[in-house]
Amino acid sequence: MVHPLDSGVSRHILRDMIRIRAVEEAIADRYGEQKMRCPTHLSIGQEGPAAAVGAVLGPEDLAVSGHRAHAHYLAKGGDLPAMIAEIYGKATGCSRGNGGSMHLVDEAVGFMGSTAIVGGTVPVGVGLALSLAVRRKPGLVCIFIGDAVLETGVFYESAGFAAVRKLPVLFVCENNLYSVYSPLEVRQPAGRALSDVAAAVGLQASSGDGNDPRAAYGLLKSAADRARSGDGPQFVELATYRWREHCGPLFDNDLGYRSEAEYLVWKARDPIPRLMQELREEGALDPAWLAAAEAEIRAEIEAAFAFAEASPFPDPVLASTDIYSREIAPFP
Amino acid sequence: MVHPLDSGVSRHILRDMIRIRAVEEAIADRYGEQKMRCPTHLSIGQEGPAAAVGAVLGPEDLAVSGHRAHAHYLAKGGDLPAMIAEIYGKATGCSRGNGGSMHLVDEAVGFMGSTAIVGGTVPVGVGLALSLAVRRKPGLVCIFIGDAVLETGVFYESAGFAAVRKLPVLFVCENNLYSVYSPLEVRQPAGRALSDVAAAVGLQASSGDGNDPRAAYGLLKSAADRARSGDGPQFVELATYRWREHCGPLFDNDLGYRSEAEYLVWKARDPIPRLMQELREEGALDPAWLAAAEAEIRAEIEAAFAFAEASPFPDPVLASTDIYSREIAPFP
Amino acid sequence: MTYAEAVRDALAVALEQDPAVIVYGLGAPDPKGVFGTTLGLQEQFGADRVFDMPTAENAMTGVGIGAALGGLRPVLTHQRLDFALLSLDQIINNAAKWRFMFGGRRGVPLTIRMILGRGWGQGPTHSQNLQAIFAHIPGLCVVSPATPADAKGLLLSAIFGQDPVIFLEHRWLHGARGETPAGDHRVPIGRAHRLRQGGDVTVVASSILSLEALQAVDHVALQGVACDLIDLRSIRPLDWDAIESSVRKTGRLLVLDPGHETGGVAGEIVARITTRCWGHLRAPPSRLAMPDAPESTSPALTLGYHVRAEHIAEAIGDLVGAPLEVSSLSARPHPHDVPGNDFQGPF
Amino acid sequence: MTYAEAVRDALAVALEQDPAVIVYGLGAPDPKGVFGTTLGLQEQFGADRVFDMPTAENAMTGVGIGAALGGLRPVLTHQRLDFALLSLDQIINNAAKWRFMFGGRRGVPLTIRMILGRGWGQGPTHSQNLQAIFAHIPGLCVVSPATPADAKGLLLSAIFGQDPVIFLEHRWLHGARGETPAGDHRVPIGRAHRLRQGGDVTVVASSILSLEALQAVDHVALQGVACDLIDLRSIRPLDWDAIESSVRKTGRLLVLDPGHETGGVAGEIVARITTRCWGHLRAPPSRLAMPDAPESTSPALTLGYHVRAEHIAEAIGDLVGAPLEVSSLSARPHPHDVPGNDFQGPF
Ligand SMILES: Cc1ncc(C[n+]2csc(CCOP(=O)(O)OP(=O)(O)O)c2C)c(N)n1
Ligand SMILES: Cc1ncc(C[n+]2csc(CCOP(=O)(O)OP(=O)(O)O)c2C)c(N)n1
Ligand SMILES: [Mg+2]
Ligand SMILES: [Mg+2]
Repeated sequence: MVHPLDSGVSRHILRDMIRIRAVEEAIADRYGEQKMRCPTHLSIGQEGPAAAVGAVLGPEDLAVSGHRAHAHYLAKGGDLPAMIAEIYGKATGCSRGNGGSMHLVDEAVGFMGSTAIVGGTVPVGVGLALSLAVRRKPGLVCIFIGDAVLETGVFYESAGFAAVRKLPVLFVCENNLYSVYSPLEVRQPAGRALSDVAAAVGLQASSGDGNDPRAAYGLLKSAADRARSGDGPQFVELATYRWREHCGPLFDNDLGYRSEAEYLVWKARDPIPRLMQELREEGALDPAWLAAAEAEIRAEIEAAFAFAEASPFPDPVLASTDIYSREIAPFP
Repeated sequence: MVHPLDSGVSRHILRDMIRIRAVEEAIADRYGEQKMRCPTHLSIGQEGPAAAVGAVLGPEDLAVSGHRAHAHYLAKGGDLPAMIAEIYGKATGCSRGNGGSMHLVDEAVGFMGSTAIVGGTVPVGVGLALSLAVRRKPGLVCIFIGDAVLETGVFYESAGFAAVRKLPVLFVCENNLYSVYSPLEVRQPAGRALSDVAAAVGLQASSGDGNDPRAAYGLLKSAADRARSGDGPQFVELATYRWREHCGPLFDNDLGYRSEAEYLVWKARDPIPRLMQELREEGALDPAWLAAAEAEIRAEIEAAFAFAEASPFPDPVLASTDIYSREIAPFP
Repeated sequence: MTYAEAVRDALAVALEQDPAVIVYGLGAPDPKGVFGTTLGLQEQFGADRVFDMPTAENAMTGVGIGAALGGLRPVLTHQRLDFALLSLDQIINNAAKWRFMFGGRRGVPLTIRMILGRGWGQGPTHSQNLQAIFAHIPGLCVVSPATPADAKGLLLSAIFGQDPVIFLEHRWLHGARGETPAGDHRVPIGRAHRLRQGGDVTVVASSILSLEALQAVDHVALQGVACDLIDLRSIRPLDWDAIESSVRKTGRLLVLDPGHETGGVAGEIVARITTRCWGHLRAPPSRLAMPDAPESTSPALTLGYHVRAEHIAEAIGDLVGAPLEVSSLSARPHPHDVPGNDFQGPF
Repeated sequence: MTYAEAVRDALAVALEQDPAVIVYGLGAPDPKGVFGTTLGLQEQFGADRVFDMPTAENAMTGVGIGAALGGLRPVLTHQRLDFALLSLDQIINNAAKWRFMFGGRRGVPLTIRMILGRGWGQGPTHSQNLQAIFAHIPGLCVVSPATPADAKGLLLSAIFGQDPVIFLEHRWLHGARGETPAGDHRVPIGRAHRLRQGGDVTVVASSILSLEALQAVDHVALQGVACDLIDLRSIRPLDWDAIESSVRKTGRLLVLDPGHETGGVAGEIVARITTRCWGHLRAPPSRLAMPDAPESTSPALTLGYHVRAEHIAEAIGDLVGAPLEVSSLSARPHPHDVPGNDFQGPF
């Protein structure tokens, strides 16, 4: 039985998921050392959507994201050592230590920024798409959002404008059912599917299982193709689940805001072993390749942490010169 | 041929439309005198929705509105002399002269306020509905909006919350195709019906012809009944058209942002002669009643302007004491 | 009790006392209860009156305004002031102006709690104290209590008042302890509190800087410099009389500001007091505020960012023209970017 | 040319010169062209680059930020500053901080025009000059030109700079005339302009108050009082050197502020100059600002609301301790609530 998706792409997705998980677990393992001194939101359990998007986007495509952005940054090709150094608050961080986990950027690979205000980068992504349209450049802008973003006014305003101008935007909504400790039903009307709302406001919308990353890839690829060919903005909702606490390295099912049973159901839907198993059954997974990939990833992560640890802290003087351009600064 | 709507209600609607039109025309006629010194948005041509709403709402119902609110204020039973005095900036105005045409209030009849920021009273209306729910009071809150409000984020945020809490809200959207000089297509995605958007975000929605006020009444009445019986928030879109310039007393089709032909089509759909004619055909319009109503209205308007003209201006001291309650004021 | 417990206590007293009081905000009924300040309130008072909300800050502020006009006394909580920037339209155009623009008959008794972040990498969008914005708006009250008792007393005054109140609550104060009167304890909005009395220098502070100032003032007192320490408690209205009468006595003014320096509240105080107390000033008034820069996430860059006791003591020394020993104030039992050793993240 | 024409001219020059420039806002291509400031630009430069937008101020500000990051130089227009309050999240949390929070590598060259309303019953929500809010935010530039030449020159500097700029444009200045250089005329952001020279009093003004001040300063000059009149042009960064060197000479400072007094920009200037020029001041510095109240719609209540030439002349007299003749300044050829007799509403 051969899966319609090219096995090279499938392995790319698998490798990305493994890599993202390993990075996040390394952060979780070391967070207690108190050297990563900033709020940190991990994507363990929900690597599927990011990895699938990573396989769909090309180098000319851009992306923005929110507070839970490690996976997106990495899937888009962001520099791993610079990300870890950023979480350490080091001068070699991708934001020179000013932004931390919640403010990642790597323009060299089109990751244009993630910020910590829910919905805050949504219009920024639409504006980037406007710049592509006005400058007649190829590509699209991927805007990563969580389910809570469909509560923010700025999402609707931005989606409306993107639709009016038929901009090349791909919204990727990771619906993990929660916003911090709050389930969907205390935040959004009962029976309102996120993708239906998106469709009604003028986006072409679809939805699927984010923990089946090859299925997600299919939805995303079609949507991206439509966006690139001038069909206007797209919206793909992907169901997934965060395993650990909203912010920080621990598990928190003991708090009671969601049930252990629910968590176990989702854990059983772990996208990584699932895809691994599928590829194995399809005869598309060479154990040697997998072992090598895992070893490479381990080494890469070790090196990234070593880099972060060894890097200097930023010079305090920067804190006051990073604010304006040289024509304006220093503000007297 | 008897119309299903009670003829008393029909005449109530007709009288309200005639009255609103007459008030607005009196304002337009006198605006050039330069005694009404504030931005003033008239509803001439689009009296249908307001009059129909007026017939649906009861005294325990509340209402809020936006910049074009004269018709809504009057239909809800607002005090006419106080409104005219307000436009004159007089101490006897409903907002003591501080608010002018764009900030009307008459809490005695449940008209809780109209303000000039597009979308600004939408969440206020939802909050009023929340207060009804928490205090277990009967009634609903009618939120008058224009088509442009469906571009504002705050509309979506408010509608979502109203739906989550199933609040007794009735959105009445007067879709007059324009926002100032801008037609719908430069502001909202092509093919996106306002009522479809409203339905998707969690409101029960319907749409109809606002210039057929009896049909509008039917839609509004059903929606209001649903809201009152705990079915949650409702949305009724009513197509209509403003005849004069966006702000001010004149006609402005010469500017070219809309065509004279379009205007003439809508003028032919004038809701007042239409309903008059229908009632006449149904034998439900006594010419003596109509003549008396028109005379009463004329007299009432004359008296209102005389009252406004004769009223004193507010005491300058008020401008600095109206800001805080007595416990806090005067701010040093 | 702690400051967080005092806030919770005020909410419980208000909810108990008046069925019109409602409490809502992101996470209001969550298992951690907004740093403990809302713990158990939903269980006690029901989901009708204590509830979560969508991430929709502007609308939910307008909802509070409408609810207040409908006879309720709503308390809205933002886990960071930074999120409330989404709601400045409703705060400035509606809440602050409702009384005025409808002729002065009634105001909007809406209380908006905003928690101020600091340290542990809160960074540029989770640590702003933009009190100056609110303090500039006619129609708003702004309070920023430093102690549990004032937190409770000002919160109850806000809830049961007739005006919109911005209630600024510093995350680092949540664990601070202090005597707190039981029951319906009120502290009037607009009245400062003199924490120390002395004739040499007037020190004006608020929020967490009142605690830093206490340390500094007590430290320099041992070196013979006696300060009036005025804890503002309210930022708008501001207790001008308290500052003025102190400055007429001391002739020296130091104002501490937990917000950015340029255009901050301290500048307003310096400007007004200079004009009013011109003949009494013996030295140029001075201020200590945050730099005109966002807070960085890097702990290396927050080290010198916040005003601390040692800076205050040094500034007092400058004002009296005597070099004082201040370095012993710099020693802290825990890293500079956390309120205490028990704080280990993640936010 | 008029101020409105100068704004339009700057936009046309920018659009002509650089294909990256885009101009948008509610009504940008409408038949009246935002009080004439955008007239014909869509016809000339195409609907791709000059366009209308939805009533969605927060998103459209974020769109401008993204467009700027994508290499464009966007100019967004709000017909009133009051509407921009919906977008303070994007302005403060994103535009102002982008450079800082991503490590200082690049900023957001976004220009946001905000028109300031006044009179003809603009009232509480169409007349706010909240420049103090923007001037408090690290990362923003704020300019408020008084003349057509400065409007053009500052707008071009804003558009072609590397930072977000709030461009404050007073509705009553649109009709004001003045010599305006042709072509790509730039006025540097952060530099004040001395409009009159004199040794007795330093008068600091901006926007429409610079014109009122000119009348007052010329009027008192005939009575022997010579003022330095400094037109700030930029509110942030602010030209501290220009004020300081003037005050060192005159020893007297009067600051005019078109915003509310408490927490306004004038207070910041008084505070900083007091501290810096302590030994040079011969009288307490003073300021004239709007009252701490919204503008009423009623013409009866706007009569004493705005700072006018006669108030300025009187304040100058107070500073020099000499009663001056000021009443002749009060005579105006038109009602107080319109910029001229040709203005007959409706907005
Ligand atoms: C405007 C705003 N309000 C509130 C918050 C606090 N907050 C941080 S993350 C978060 C949850 C967002 O949920 P979702 O979008 O579903 O993303 P998830 O965390 O589930 O990945 C909230 C409410 C914020 N950062 N910004
Ligand atoms: C937030 C905001 N943005 C812009 C404006 C300017 N404005 C005043 S009325 C109006 C048009 C609103 O159109 P619509 O809601 O369709 O109502 P209509 O005027 O057609 O009755 C606009 C954009 C405003 N008042 N508030
Ligand atoms: Mg989520
Ligand atoms: Mg309309």
